[in-house]
Amino acid sequence: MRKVKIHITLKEGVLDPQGKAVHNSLQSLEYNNVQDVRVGKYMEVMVEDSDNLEAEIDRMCDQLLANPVIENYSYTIEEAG
Amino acid sequence: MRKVKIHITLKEGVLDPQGKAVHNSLQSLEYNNVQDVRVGKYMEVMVEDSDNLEAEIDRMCDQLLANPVIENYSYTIEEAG
Amino acid sequence: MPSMLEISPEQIEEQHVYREMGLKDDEYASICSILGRRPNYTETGLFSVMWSEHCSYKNSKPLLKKFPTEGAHVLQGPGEGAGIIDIGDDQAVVFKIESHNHPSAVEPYQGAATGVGGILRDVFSMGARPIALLNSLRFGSLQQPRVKYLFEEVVRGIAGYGNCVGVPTVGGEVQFDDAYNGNPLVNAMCVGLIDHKDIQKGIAAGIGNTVMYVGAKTGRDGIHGATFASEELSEESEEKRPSVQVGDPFMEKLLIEACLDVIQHDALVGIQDMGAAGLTSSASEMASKAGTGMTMNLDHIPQREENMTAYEMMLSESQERMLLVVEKGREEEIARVFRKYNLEAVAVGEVTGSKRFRLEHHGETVADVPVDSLAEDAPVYHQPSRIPAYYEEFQSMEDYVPEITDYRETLVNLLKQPTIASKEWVYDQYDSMVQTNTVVTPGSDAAVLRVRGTNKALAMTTDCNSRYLYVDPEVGGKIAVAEAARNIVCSGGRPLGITDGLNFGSPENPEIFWQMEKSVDGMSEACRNLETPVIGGNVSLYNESFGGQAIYPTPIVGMVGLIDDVKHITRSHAQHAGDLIYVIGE
Amino acid sequence: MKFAVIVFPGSNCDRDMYFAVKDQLGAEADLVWYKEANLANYDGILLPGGFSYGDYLRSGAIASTSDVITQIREAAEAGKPVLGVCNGFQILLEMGLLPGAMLPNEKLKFMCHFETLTVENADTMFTRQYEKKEKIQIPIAHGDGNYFCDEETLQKLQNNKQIVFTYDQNPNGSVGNIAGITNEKGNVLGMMPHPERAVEALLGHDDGLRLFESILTHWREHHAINA
Ligand SMILES: Nc1ncnc2c1ncn2[C@@H]1O[C@H](COP(=O)(O)OP(=O)(O)O)[C@@H](O)[C@H]1O
Repeated sequence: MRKVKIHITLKEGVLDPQGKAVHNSLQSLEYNNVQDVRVGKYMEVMVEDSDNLEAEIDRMCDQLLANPVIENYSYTIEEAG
Repeated sequence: MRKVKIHITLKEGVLDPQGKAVHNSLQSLEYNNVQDVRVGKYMEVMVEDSDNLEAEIDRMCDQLLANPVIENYSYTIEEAG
Repeated sequence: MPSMLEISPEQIEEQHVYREMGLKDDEYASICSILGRRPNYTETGLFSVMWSEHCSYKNSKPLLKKFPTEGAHVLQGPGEGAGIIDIGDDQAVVFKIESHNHPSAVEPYQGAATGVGGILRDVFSMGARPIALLNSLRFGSLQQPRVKYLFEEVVRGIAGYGNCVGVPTVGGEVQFDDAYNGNPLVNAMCVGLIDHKDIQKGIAAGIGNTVMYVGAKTGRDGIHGATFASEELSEESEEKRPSVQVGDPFMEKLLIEACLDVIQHDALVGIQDMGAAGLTSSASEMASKAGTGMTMNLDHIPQREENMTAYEMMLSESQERMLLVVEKGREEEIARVFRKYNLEAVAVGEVTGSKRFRLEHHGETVADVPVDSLAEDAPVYHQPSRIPAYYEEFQSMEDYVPEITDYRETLVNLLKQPTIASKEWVYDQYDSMVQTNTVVTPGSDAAVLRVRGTNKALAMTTDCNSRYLYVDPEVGGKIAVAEAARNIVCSGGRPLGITDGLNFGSPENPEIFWQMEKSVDGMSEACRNLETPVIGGNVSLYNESFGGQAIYPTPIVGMVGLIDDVKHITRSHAQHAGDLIYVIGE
Repeated sequence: MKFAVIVFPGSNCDRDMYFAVKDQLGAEADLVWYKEANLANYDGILLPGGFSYGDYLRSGAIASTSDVITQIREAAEAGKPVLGVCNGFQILLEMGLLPGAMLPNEKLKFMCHFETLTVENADTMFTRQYEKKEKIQIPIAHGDGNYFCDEETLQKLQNNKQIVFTYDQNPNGSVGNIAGITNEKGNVLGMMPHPERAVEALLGHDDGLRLFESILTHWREHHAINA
């Protein structure tokens, strides 16, 4: 079994209303040294190992998990206990 | 400047309807070796360095970024370019 | 056997374990005498939830008896998931209100969201299509950051759930007062529409019939929610946080459509949602109402987590689950209806003639108790009542007439009060128009929805000015009902009946119990005079914050009225420049 | 003319769309469950609003991978009118029939109220009953209606007159105040506001009805010519 940790982030240049809202909230809580916040998604996918696991994960991300118009993705594959 | 990468995940045992929906969808796309999907949040916070940065990040997470009732958080601090 | 890991019946007695579950010493003693032995851990759990205030109304039953509940048009009074009133043409309106105060105080988004989910299930389990949601909210002072957070998240939670399931949220009220600083109130009301022939009952009739489970899997969430709801909020409830449940409105939407399909199926005998006290209350109530018994095999319960014990499964309050009783041999027909919606209905038990509630797990009998003892035999308490000192003091005061020098300034100051100011910030977040029946959207006295295919419309509102009730609960109770009725009449409708959400402090405090008594007296009298019977409601007690300070008495009135012709619909906004203004009444 | 209203798990404006077409427009319509769809016999495809798959992951994302999508694509290629409203628009974006993507509303709140729209292009099969630059009242009800596309795409949309509706007071942060766009061919329209909620004066406004009437008139003419 493998644990795939997938990070999905907004592309540069895409406005991030959530990040902006979090940033504003942090400022009003007086965390004044915060310069920027970007919010993305994090997924943990448990998957049985296979020969071409990476290709498969790429396909999942392209097909469903990320929207290429606005998002980038990256992942790491770990051994799962 | 530091880049703090924060992962926010649902506590164990807490229902993850989103993860379930994604899992079902992957199954109907015939990714049959997927066993489980959990969806969380990922944030990148750019912050000026300070003496007690970790304590500050902890406070941010407890106070705003994570919901301690149902979520756990973890983070790493990196040098930002 | 799994119960080996559990505390033994002897230990439960010696170490008073039952007290942690919310049972009192004499309650425990009476369970022992009902069973003729000591209850095991699972059985103690069953009694503790079924005998909690939330499920048994043990403190409020004597008061609820005072409400007028009958009327020519009442098809279903209190007792089922929701009450039903005839509106002609073989149609009826189904409605009920329910509180989710304590969960919302701990986790406001999910607390409010699951409150909406629960009241929806009460209504569609009767066979009705939910057509509208309303909510009645009380918060402390918005100056406090925690209160502001609670307020924002509660509204977001209501919106998040209601918008997703596609039931319009068309009205409600929000009041802010320091009395709610530590204990907000979140009451949600649902209105449904039904054809007479589709009315369902939550009964487990027909010995040998099959009990089926459908919806979300059972997890460890919300264990002991019902007793939690019947306790004062304390520092400890922070510890009980994991008992908060997460809602899945998407699952609920599928359940609504599937259940509305399945009620058309003649193999369906009974249907009920799993609300507070989950499997325990739905199963035992269905059997008790039908005069039957039930055996369930817990191995078949769909489980979200591993190694769940019988106790955990029976007390779990996982959301979006329904229990069905189905004619024996026709399970597959029912399962097929659900499969269309990607839902699985599984057989988990059988209706028996024994009048016993029996649970099996891993080949062992883990509980075996008389079913009526759970659903019917909870003790009833007649709490002592005492006139509060503050009340006597108020009564002896002279009437206060404010002196107004600058009307403009006074008006502006009044409009600045959060309680009086526009609630657009709230209701703009609600989809108030989905289902395309909403004629009068939030912002008027009552919301109005046309009944598609007829000339009729329904008006609905929630009201309760709890400051009046604090000052004089009897008069305040009358005012709450009368205000609701005025809102209905002003919108062009004839009041049909009410559902009530009784929110009070601890009934064990004689002064609070007095508030309860008097409020109910006042409401009953108004209901009798206005011919608006009480067809259902909810009781939420122990609404007190850390310091033991009780909330104002807050019995929320949810009223529905019938508008015979859409031509009679009246909005409260000024319509045209040049129109005349009249004042009617004293 | 016969319409198919596609119902996904979690769609919730499907019946509203159905009633609008059937009762107010007076055309034929069926509610078509996504698993049982055979779209060959329909002349127009309507993707209703709601929360398909709970809006989990991204609004419209999961629905855009379901089997029926192939048939919707075929219908669009065949030149049939395809209208996606709200969640339907989000699905059209996710499946790539329309360019761009949806982000959460700028203020991160769900919003539900009437908006004033300007009809930017009255020459489409969806808008021919409106005047160019006409102001119409149509309600919005969404949390993710903040339309995003890059500069280049925006230019293209403008040059091809694919921007059909704009908001007079941008409620959600959409680029170019965009409320609705078509594909290049002009037979696929996605819009966040709900025309099916504005087809009866009793419920506030009936400006939305002419959108459905436009589709019907177009179809009738087209079929008269072919016949
Ligand atoms: N929580 C709420 N949910 C939905 N609508 C609300 C809510 N609170 C207030 N409203 C709407 O705002 C309008 C004004 O409410 P309120 O200020 O309580 O006035 P009133 O005293 O006339 O009831 C009403 O139409 C009501 O339905």
